[in-house]
Amino acid sequence: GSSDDASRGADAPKATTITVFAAASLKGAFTEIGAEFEKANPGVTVTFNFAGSADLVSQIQQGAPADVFASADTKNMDKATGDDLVDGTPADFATNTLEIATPPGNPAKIDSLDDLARKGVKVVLCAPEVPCGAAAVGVEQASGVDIAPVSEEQSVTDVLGKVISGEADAGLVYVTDVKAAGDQVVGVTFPESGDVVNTYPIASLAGSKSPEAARAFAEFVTGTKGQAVLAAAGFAKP
Amino acid sequence: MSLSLSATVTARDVEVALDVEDGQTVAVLGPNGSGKSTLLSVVAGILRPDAGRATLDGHTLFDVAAGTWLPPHERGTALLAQDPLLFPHLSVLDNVAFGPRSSGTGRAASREVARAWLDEVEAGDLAGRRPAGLSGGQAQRVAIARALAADPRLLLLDEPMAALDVTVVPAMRQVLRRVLAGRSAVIVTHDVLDALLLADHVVVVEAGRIVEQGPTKDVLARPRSTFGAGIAGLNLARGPVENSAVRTSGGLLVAGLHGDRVVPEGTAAVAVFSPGAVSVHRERPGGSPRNVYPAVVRELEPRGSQVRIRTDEIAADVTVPVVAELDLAPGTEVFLAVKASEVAIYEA
Amino acid sequence: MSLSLSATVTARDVEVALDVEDGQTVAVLGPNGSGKSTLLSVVAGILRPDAGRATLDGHTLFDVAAGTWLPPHERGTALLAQDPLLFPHLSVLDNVAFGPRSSGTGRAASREVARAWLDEVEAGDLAGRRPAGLSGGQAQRVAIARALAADPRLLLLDEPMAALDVTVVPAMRQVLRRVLAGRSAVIVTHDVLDALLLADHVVVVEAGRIVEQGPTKDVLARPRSTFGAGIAGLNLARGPVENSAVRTSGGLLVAGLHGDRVVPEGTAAVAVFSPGAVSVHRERPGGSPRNVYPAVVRELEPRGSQVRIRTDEIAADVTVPVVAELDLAPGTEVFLAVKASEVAIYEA
Amino acid sequence: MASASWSGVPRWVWVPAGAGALFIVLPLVALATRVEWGSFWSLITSESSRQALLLSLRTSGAATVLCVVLGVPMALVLARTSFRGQGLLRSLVLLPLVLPPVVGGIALLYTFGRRGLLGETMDVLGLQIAFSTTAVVIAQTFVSLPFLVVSLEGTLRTAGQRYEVVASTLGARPTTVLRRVTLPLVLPGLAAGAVLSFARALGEFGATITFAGSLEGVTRTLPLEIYLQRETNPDAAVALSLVLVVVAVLVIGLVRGTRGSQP
Amino acid sequence: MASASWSGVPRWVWVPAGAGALFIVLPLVALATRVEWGSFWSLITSESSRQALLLSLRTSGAATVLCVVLGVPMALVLARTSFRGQGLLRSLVLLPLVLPPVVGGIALLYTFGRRGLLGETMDVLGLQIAFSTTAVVIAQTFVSLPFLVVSLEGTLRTAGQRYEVVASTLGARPTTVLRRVTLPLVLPGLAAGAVLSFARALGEFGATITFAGSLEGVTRTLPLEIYLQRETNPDAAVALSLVLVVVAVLVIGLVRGTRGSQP
Ligand SMILES: Nc1ncnc2c1ncn2[C@@H]1O[C@H](COP(=O)(O)OP(=O)(O)OP(=O)(O)O)[C@@H](O)[C@H]1O
Ligand SMILES: Nc1ncnc2c1ncn2[C@@H]1O[C@H](COP(=O)(O)OP(=O)(O)OP(=O)(O)O)[C@@H](O)[C@H]1O
Ligand code: MOO
Ligand SMILES: [Mg+2]
Ligand SMILES: [Mg+2]
Repeated sequence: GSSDDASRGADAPKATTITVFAAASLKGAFTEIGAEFEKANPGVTVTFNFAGSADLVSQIQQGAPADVFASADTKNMDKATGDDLVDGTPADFATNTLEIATPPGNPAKIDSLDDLARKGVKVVLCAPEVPCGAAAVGVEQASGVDIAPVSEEQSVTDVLGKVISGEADAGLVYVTDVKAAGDQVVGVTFPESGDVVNTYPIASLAGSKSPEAARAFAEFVTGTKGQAVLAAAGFAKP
Repeated sequence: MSLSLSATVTARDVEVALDVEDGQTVAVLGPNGSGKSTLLSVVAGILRPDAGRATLDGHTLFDVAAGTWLPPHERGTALLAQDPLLFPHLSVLDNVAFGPRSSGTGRAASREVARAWLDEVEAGDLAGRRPAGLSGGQAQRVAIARALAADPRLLLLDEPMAALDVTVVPAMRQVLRRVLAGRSAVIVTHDVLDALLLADHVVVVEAGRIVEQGPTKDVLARPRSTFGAGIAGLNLARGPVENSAVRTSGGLLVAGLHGDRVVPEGTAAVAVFSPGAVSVHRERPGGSPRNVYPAVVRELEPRGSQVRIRTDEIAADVTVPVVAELDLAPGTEVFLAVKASEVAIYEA
Repeated sequence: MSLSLSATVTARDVEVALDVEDGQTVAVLGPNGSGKSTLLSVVAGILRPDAGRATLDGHTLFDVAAGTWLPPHERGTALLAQDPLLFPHLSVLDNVAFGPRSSGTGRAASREVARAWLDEVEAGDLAGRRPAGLSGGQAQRVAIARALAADPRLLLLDEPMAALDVTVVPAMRQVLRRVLAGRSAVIVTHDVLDALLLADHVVVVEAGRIVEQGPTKDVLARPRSTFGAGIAGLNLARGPVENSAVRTSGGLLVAGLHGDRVVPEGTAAVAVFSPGAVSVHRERPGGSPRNVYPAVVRELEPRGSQVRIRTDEIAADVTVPVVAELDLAPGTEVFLAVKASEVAIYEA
Repeated sequence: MASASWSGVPRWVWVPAGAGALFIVLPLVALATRVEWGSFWSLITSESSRQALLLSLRTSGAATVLCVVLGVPMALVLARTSFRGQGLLRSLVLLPLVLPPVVGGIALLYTFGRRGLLGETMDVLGLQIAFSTTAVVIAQTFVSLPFLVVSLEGTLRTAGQRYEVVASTLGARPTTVLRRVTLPLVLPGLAAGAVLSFARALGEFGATITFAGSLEGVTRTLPLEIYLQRETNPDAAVALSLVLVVVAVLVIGLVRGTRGSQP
Repeated sequence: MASASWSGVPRWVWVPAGAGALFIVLPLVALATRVEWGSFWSLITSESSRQALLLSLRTSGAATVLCVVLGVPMALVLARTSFRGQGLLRSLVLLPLVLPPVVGGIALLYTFGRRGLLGETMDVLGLQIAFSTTAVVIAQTFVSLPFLVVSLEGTLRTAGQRYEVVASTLGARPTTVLRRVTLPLVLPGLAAGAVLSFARALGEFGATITFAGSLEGVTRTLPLEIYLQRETNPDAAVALSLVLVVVAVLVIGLVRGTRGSQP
């Protein structure tokens, strides 16, 4: 990739590539925002590294060539700011809440959070160690519903995988995941979800070789175009 | 327990028929690749022939036409090959006890049987050893005991002494001589001495076909085929009788002694004499021998302490110092002499 | 190109010293495991001795005391073993060209050399073939050409004919006889005939030590050690002279012909005679032979067309029909007869 | 003719060989340097670590047994018989060796899952595999089986059939031959294969998480625990990784030891 | 003495062998049944799929070259020399075979990462490996190298040194022996090892995502793409999995074919 940069840099001084490290749950929205941003900023190319937020932080800590970091939670962004990896202060750009995902047809007839505590219902959650799991724990505490999951998955993707395949009767994932999965799952909203709101912060990074483009991207995400795409994907405003 | 076999293995161009009478040991002789091992494999049931049938003691082993095929373990034919192939993970005793145990005999009783057979082959003291620690001769003794302990109706031996050191072969031959006495067996061998000492009957196989068979002494003492003579290591001249001698197609006249019956003039006869009876000279010898032939040395071939000198028609065996003294080499012109008293002439 | 070697390999209990003069072929004879291959490995540089030194044509091959050690590829000694080991991925021509190419000669020139050597061993027509398609004899011919094409100062041959079919050995021996003439070489062999036809000098190794050496004819015709006689396949009786005959420690009196110099009475002497000169009888023979001894057959040992009858002191070679006729077996009591004219007596 | 004093390896070969060895060994050293030795013991003996380790040992043991039960017959059939399509079958059997475990997990889900190929049949039979320890064993067996089959097939071919033929002519029926001759003869190869399978099962991650999920004490094996701990407690993850490395080295050393004792 | 007409395999052995074969083959069939054949072609030729497949082929190829460059000398040293600690070294070299790839990825990060063992040295030299395509190649090489070393060491030992000794007495220096005799002789084994390494590299997931990240066109190989697609586009994930399976079968078939041509 670097030789491409060099050659492009030679004949068009404005040509730059920025790499955005974004939480896996942002994949759909950010891919689209990236395209919009490229359209709005000719000569700038955006590439993405989607993975779990914790993975992303440790990769940035290990010197990954990241220009922008969009985390799915504040905890992981704090790790990055704590290590002075961030350029300026992070800005919150979206929030996300949990929703129940069930296989098409909702075979276990799940209507509410309480149904997840019903005996014989196979529920998968994220493990408390990962952000979506922490959120699930928050919901349980807030609502007083005690869910006994059959599995505490390592990421949202794994939860969704079990629901889509029909292996689990229900899983707790983000609203945006339900949307992204289309007709592979049926979402069931529940009022208690509002008690735990996951905030997504974004920041350009200190190690960026193109700090201006990086800042521009972060601003683009918080700007109107970016917010519109995020809203379409199911994210709420911070 | 008598065997009657006829079998064709097309892929190997082998087509043989063989009978072994009860208690008889048959030696199968023949050059490399002539089909000796193939014959045993068919009898043992590890190779399926394309045609033929075999019965052992009245039981059908296989009958290709009828589609009958007994698997090896139901045939009662134990096979012993060149390599003793003792099971390396079992003690000598348990190796020998393998056959009885496989036929359902209990552990203790099987070991009893095994011990008896080990004693029989003079290997009783090896019972507790591991096969890896045995010499070639010891291992082959144990393998013989193991084959016999399986109480086979027919014992099949495929060159059982070919891999042994020459120093242990005589003792092993003694053991075989004892255990084969009165037992139905087929022994494949390259070695005429095995045939002589161990077998009642000899079968000569060549290129997949049986070319000569009969009682051992007859075949070896009075071979009628060039091949038979070759096995017995003899010179054989063939042709009509002329002046009491045999006139070969090469023109030699071989004088000799006629047996009980004098072969009439003009009748086809063979003159047989040992290469050891042929003396080699650089100049034409004077004196008694009536048969003296000029010849050119074609090949020298070491045979133990002897060297076989091959010429176009006659072979002579001489000792090493003689070769050195006469400076014999391929191409040397020599005179070969055989006393008539060393030549036997009989009807072909 | 003369070799001078002295080497000790402690782990194998081998300690030998050997000289090969320019253009001389030395045959190394000896029983299994006596250290023959070890000797060649040390010279070739694939085994490091614990002590000793060797020079080839003035260049030091190794000198353990001085810490000198030339790797195999810098020695100029080509090694040819029992197995031809032709490189399976190269054509016959490229196999032979391997040596020249390794020494830096160009591709075309190397092939030129290779072609010449292939012709020399009468294998020119095989040039384009793959080694896999060759018979054992053809492959060994090519291997000889390959070794010679490397232009070695010393050729080392380790039983080059041991793995060959007996039928191709004579022709191969002819080839070796031609290429070894006038070349410095060491040939290990089990076969006395090789020594006789190929070597100027013979070295006998036993248990890691050289026990006898000298010009080939001398060692084979007039062996002075029991072992030397064994190699030549001769009976050897040792003892003081008594009435012109040799009295052995076993009590036998062996009469014979004295050579140019009559051995004085009482002097230590050896009586040498061939097993082929010994006749075997079931009853005491009448007539001429002065040497007649009663004996018990201990072993029968087949030797090609002959059977060697071993008794406690004397061995006799007889033909197979004789064994059959006399019904010889271990334990049989026999009389052995040797004409005095067949026995050579000389000082020990 | 090989001798101790002639290795024939050009000296420069040691340079890339050393580089290669460093390339594999350095990361392991790096891992070891990151271990917080002060808290090492408490990290690897925490309740969740202990549960994960125990579960891993139990499931890997069960998977190894399953590998032996299925793999020995498979190796026998591949080594001792020939039939049309054997080559293709052998390729397929090797597949889990090179398939990304996540894909393997997906495939298992499509087979044994509730809506999988066999799912309904098994539902009817009252068998519920998903999210159970059984699922972990199945995932581990799926990825480990080729190790056993491949190494045992090689051993069987090398051993040849000569002893088996002898045993049968001594009157032993095929099952007796298998039990008393074939299996004892290939025991070192079988042990080596079993130990490799065990090690592979111990390290299995992708197929397990995809197919069996991750619940403490039920399906969360050591590799899953390591992955999870990485998020919140990297020290524990590193310590547990080191435990896995040590177990794997011991296990491989064991194989080599067994093999070494065979000439 | 083996003959076509005596297999000696008890008939009941076919039952567990068949069960084992089904156990591996059924999941692959299940995977195939889930493929949306109508859109198969468009799914596997989408821009991101194409990029991932190309990246996978490129990096796996590079990793295979690296495996050969490092692995051949390692196999030579292991097979042809002996020194203290060789046994331990061999165990260590085998480790990536059984280590969970994620742990391998962590270890690589601790070695080549910016804060890793070699990171600062390399930073000074201006080398940034982590999260580049180079990192993918390194991760793949790390997990694939043992396949090449193990299979080649076996081949070298089986081949023995006899031809090498002959070549050296014919005047060939060690490097010439290596180039003109040793390597040509073990070529089938080397090819088999290289192809296995290639297949393993193609399937590598855990070490890559941990050590190299998942950047489209740079580090997002086919297995990572499958993992990512699973959430939003399961059809594409299944289709790509099938592509991987087919490539792997072809590749393994190739190895077997090469081996089969050797007696
Ligand atoms: N397994 C086999 N497959 C195909 N052909 C074979 C096989 N074994 C032997 N043959 C061929 O069958 C023929 C007979 O071989 P067989 O082994 O029976 O000969 P033999 O008389 O035992 O020879 P030898 O004295 O060398 O043991 C030969 O042409 C041989 O090449
Ligand atoms: N590679 C080896 N390692 C250790 N000892 C060996 C090795 N090769 C041979 N020996 C031993 O060294 C001694 C000499 O063996 P060597 O091979 O030189 O004998 P040889 O005369 O060539 O025998 P043969 O006629 O059987 O070829 C023997 O005791 C043998 O056991
Ligand atoms: O940061 Mo995530 O998308 O909840 O693992
Ligand atoms: Mg045979
Ligand atoms: Mg030798």
